[in-house]
Amino acid sequence: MILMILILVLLFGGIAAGFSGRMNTMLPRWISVGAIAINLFISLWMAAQPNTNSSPWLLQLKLNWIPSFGISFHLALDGISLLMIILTFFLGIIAVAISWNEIHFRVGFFHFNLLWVLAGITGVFLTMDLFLFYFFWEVMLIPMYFLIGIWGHENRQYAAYKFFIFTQASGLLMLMSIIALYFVHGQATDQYTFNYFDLLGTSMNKQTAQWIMLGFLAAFVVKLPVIPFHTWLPDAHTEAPTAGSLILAGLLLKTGAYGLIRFILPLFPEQSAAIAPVAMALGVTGIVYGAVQAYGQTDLKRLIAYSSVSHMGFVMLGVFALTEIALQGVVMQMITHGISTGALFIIAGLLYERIRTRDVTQMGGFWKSIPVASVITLIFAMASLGLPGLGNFVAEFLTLIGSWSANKTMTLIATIGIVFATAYSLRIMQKVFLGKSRLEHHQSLADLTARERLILLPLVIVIILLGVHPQPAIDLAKDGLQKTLNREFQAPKEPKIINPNYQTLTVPATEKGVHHE
Amino acid sequence: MNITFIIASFVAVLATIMAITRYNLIHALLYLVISFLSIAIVFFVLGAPFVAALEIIVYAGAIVVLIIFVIMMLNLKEESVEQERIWFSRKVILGPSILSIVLLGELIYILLSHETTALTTQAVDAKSVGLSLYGPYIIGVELSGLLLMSGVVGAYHLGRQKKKVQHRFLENQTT
Amino acid sequence: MNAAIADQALMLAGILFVLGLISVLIRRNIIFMLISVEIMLNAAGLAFIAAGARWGQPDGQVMFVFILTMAAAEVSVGLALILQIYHQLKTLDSDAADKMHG
Amino acid sequence: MKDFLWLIPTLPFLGACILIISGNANLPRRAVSIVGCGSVGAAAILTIVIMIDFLTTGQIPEYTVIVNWFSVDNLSVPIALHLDTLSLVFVFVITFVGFLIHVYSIEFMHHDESFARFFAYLNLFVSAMLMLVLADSLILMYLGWEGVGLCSYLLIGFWYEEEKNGYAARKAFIITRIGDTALAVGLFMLFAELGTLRIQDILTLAPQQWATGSTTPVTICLLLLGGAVGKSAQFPLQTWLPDAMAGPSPVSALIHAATMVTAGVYLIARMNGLYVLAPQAQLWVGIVGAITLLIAGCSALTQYDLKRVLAYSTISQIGYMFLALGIGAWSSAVFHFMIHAFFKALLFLAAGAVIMALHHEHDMFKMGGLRKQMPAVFATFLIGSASLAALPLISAGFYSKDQIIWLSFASQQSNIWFFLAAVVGAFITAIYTFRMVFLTFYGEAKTSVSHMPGNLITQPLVILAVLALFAGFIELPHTFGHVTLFSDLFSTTLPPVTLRPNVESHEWIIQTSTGLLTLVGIAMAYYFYVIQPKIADDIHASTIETHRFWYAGWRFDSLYDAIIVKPILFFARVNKHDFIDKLYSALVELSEMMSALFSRSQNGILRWYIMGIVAGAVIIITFTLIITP
Repeated sequence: MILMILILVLLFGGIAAGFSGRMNTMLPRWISVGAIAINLFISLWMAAQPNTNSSPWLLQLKLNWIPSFGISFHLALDGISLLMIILTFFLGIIAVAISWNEIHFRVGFFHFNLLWVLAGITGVFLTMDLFLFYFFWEVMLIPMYFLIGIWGHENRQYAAYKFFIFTQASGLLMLMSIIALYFVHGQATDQYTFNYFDLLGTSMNKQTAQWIMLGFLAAFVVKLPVIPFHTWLPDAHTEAPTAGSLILAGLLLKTGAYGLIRFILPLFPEQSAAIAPVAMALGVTGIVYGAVQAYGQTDLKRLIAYSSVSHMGFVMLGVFALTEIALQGVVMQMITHGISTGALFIIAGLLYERIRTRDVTQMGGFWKSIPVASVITLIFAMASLGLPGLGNFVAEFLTLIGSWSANKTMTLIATIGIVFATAYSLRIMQKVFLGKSRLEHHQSLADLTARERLILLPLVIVIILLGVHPQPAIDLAKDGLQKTLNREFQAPKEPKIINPNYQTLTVPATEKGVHHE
Repeated sequence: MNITFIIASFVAVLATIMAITRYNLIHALLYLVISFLSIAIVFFVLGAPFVAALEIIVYAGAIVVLIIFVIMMLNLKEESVEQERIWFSRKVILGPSILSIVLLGELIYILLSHETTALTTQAVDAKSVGLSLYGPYIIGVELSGLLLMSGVVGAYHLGRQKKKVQHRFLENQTT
Repeated sequence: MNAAIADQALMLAGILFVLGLISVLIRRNIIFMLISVEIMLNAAGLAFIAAGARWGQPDGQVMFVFILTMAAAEVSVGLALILQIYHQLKTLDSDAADKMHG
Repeated sequence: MKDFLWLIPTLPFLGACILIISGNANLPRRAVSIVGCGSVGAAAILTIVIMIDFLTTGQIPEYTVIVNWFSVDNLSVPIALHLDTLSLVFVFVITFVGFLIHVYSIEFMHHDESFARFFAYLNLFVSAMLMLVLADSLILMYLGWEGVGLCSYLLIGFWYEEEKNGYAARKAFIITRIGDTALAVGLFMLFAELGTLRIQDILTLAPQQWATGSTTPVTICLLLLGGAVGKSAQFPLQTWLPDAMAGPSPVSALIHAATMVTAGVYLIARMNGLYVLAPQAQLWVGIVGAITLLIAGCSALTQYDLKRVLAYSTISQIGYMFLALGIGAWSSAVFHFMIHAFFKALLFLAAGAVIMALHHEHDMFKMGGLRKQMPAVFATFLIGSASLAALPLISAGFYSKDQIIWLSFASQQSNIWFFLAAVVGAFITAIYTFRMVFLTFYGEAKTSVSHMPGNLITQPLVILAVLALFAGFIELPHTFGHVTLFSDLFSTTLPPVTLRPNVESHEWIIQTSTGLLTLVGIAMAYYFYVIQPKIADDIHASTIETHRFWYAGWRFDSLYDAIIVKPILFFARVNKHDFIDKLYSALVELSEMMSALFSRSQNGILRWYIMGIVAGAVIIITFTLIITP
């Protein structure tokens, strides 16, 4: 039930925020903060509970939705999902906070969209029914379209459109695959269901499995994004408002990575092993290409966007390395990239608020005027280039060391890619903060306000914490990843109270077509 | 072969060609009347006297007269004939004619490629037509009535001179 | 009377139809186009009569009656439209009525 | 005492944290100095206490596990420290020299408005460097390794308002990062092969796993060498160090002379067990050292900038250390590292004092005659130079470098080329060192002295000068005293050098001849730059091309620029709008074109539509006819 509450709080919070926007512009903000904070609190509380049972599934909820088609409202939570939703709510609060002064018009609708995107993302991370998964996949897409299209920068229409078409087209391919899988499974076992656990281990011939997997893969690699499907990302990131960029980089991309781990690997183990060399090559190309592209950009947000492409290459590399260490690296990368890149976007947004430009050639020498912002940027630039002691190092190091045994050449190139990461990260520092001050005499640059410090400080703390003590996150994800790799993914046993502290609600399936576990 | 049929056919084709090549509308209509009349003869030869009569009354009579009335209402002048002459250029004729003649060729090829068994054409009198019309085709007759009705209403509605000719969306642009 | 006439009548119908078609295609005057449509309808009717005569059945003539009805209705509505077009565009040029171009 | 080991890197780190967090609070300079120097000083005292403890009891803390960093699957990385004599020497140098440099900086940076920032970075550096040398696992060492890289970046670009400083800093970071890539790949391989990254485990497992000279250890060693080469500014990644002189002088002294750049030496010495298994890789270490010491020495001969001469000499001296490592003279390398840290820090600090006194004038040809104006600085600088040039018998540098030269002749693993390189290098060193001394301190004064160094500057100089003179006596050659206090330290940690048979008798010949060579070099420098400056000019004029070539550091910068940097930058600039996006744009344009094409068919002309119908009819009928004959 708790899982349902997480989503409902966001959905109803969104509606409330949307309506309250007519009365007052502050009300939606507080409602949003409140809604997300409740969720963050709940999810942190869940993380604090010890996992006493042997299954990696901490919680689950299953309600019938459309039983005649085997569609159920099935949510389940394991360590990976838990990490992801904590990240979601954490970045969610920050997204609301960063929009506090940035969004001036249609505030209610903005927060409605924001909360619904978060609800969609939460749903994607929790759902164990493929139909429901597709449903949430779409739920997070459309509000995002509005976020970019309405509150974005000058070229927002184009970017929103591009984002929508890329993700929608690939999403439809996934829908096709989901339905194909549904029928293939149905024909094989005479049990038509969208339930993830039932669909695991569906027997099908190689050719079919290959095509179905490609459909899933399409949606995930576009979302991730993997080269050559990345071109929506620089535009969308650049044109989106700061909160939009933050959620895009921090969360939306992660749904792609999550999909790879949760769906591609367990559903199609042989096929993913077969496609691994190609996938890794794409990932590595992305690492190098994204980094080189990042170096060539003059638009600060575009630069950071390309760095995302580069970082997500590690995800691709790590997932298809198919080793536990690499997968742990991927999970870490999902979290740390969300934080570090999100923070860089926030800083770009703050700079934009002050000097009304994102062009780095018009910046320079800001260190003197805004030392606090500079130090924080330095920390995140260092995180971005993988400095040990910050979270990204752990992620990249694990990914690489785990991938080494899988494919040496790819890992080697990926490691060289880090040198390029160094180049573009330092370029940010060089162009924006070092050198002679390019401010005009009459211009002045205010350092971070208390609110902004309050936003960035948690990010700094978390990224350092993840760098020096990542073990809790690793332990949380461990069970799920091991099961994924060993192909012993099983549904949580039910109906059983999994954790004495909270009950799992299960509606017994009575109608025909709903599968009994 | 029936001489009457052949002559009537020739007249029909010739009259039709003349009708479609005239610049003056009235001339064209007159040729059209000739065409209809000769087709009526063909009907007669084919053993359908009732239909031949209908052809003369409705086509040659009613429809052509209707068109003539409209032409009179429009009050066309000499220059419209000039206009027709200008529009009627060889360049315009060529493409559609070739295409249509290809179509004709195909039709005739289809007709000729089927061996027909010798079956005499029989005269069908008006009575059997009437029995069919009010027997199995009664629905068709009623629908025809409906069609004529809607034709009348439509003609009235469309032909009425409205005070305002512009669509309501366009009003703002002119006023 | 023999079978050959029915075949030739069908051929005649074809020729007349194509002549009407050519006329529709080459004339720009809407009234001419309407006349041509009449020729084509008439040709179709002729085909029905020929077929009816060929088999000695009344159905062909029934169809002709229907076509006739349709032609009458069509002409009346068509002429009304022509009047409107002439009032709106001050010309009978069908090419002038190209507001629906893409 | 081992329970306090963890305090050694932690204290400077805490100092850095305090200074960073209070960055905005504008702490008074006195407080900053106390925090900055105090933390390093405390670490130095702790080190000395541990050292005394060790020297008296002979016991050394093995390692202390502090916390678990992360562990996944079979990869487990604790944050653990390991102290043995090798790291002890490094820790001593880092904390002790570091402390002296901190003290020096109080006065040197006194007028800088970012006083606190400077000390924060410096403390952070010391902490990271200590982590590097104390780390028990290679990953933790990598943490320190990158940490010092970061601090180096920050400190080179300390005066960030000068744009070129930022670029120099970035260059340093990126080039060392290239080396680090090799190191990282080495770590991956080690982990994949041995399943552990604990240094001690590796050193015990490796000989069991691999035969001497097999491919795997050779590859790994070459990769580690790559890392070392980047960090220690060796051929072919040496180009960043001369530019790194953009940082303040204490930074050059601490990071780019005494400690960080010798991290490569530490790495190789630390992994000695692996290199023993990979003689081919070890040979390459020597080759890299030999090449570097020669090309850097030649470049040093031609520089105008006082600090750049020192930078090239640093590269060259580290080349000696690599050479020593390459021939298996492990303890000699470490010995030379220590002595080098003393005299090179001294030289940089003294150079800093000179530069500060002359309004940030770096050009030696605009100095001169400072001998009388700044006697204290002159005296210490002279001592440092003597040590650098290995002035026989009285300087510490003589004993350390002489040992390397002798072993390059005598060692089993050496060859004649190494020996020649070492000897020629020594000769060149003598010339450029004293060229520098004579140009700076002799002749007429060309720039007036504006600021006399105070006590906080001179006292560290004097202490270092004393060390640069006398520290050599703890290790004396067979022919002269035969003291082996230093190499005895490493009896358990580093393998001994194996000599070729029947070479002991040649030792004194080689020592005497290299000593003489050094003296000749000094004499030549005196002749060229003091007695007959015209001759120097003539030589300069006649060899202008070579001069330029050496001056530009053998044009490695231009080479890398042309073959690596330029193409990548070109690609990045040209492809700013991402050609892949063009593919999608092309798709969009194609659909738009099709749309335009089809909408043109929708032209509103009635006859055209009828024509379409007819054409369609013709086509369909034709097809039907063709299909059903």
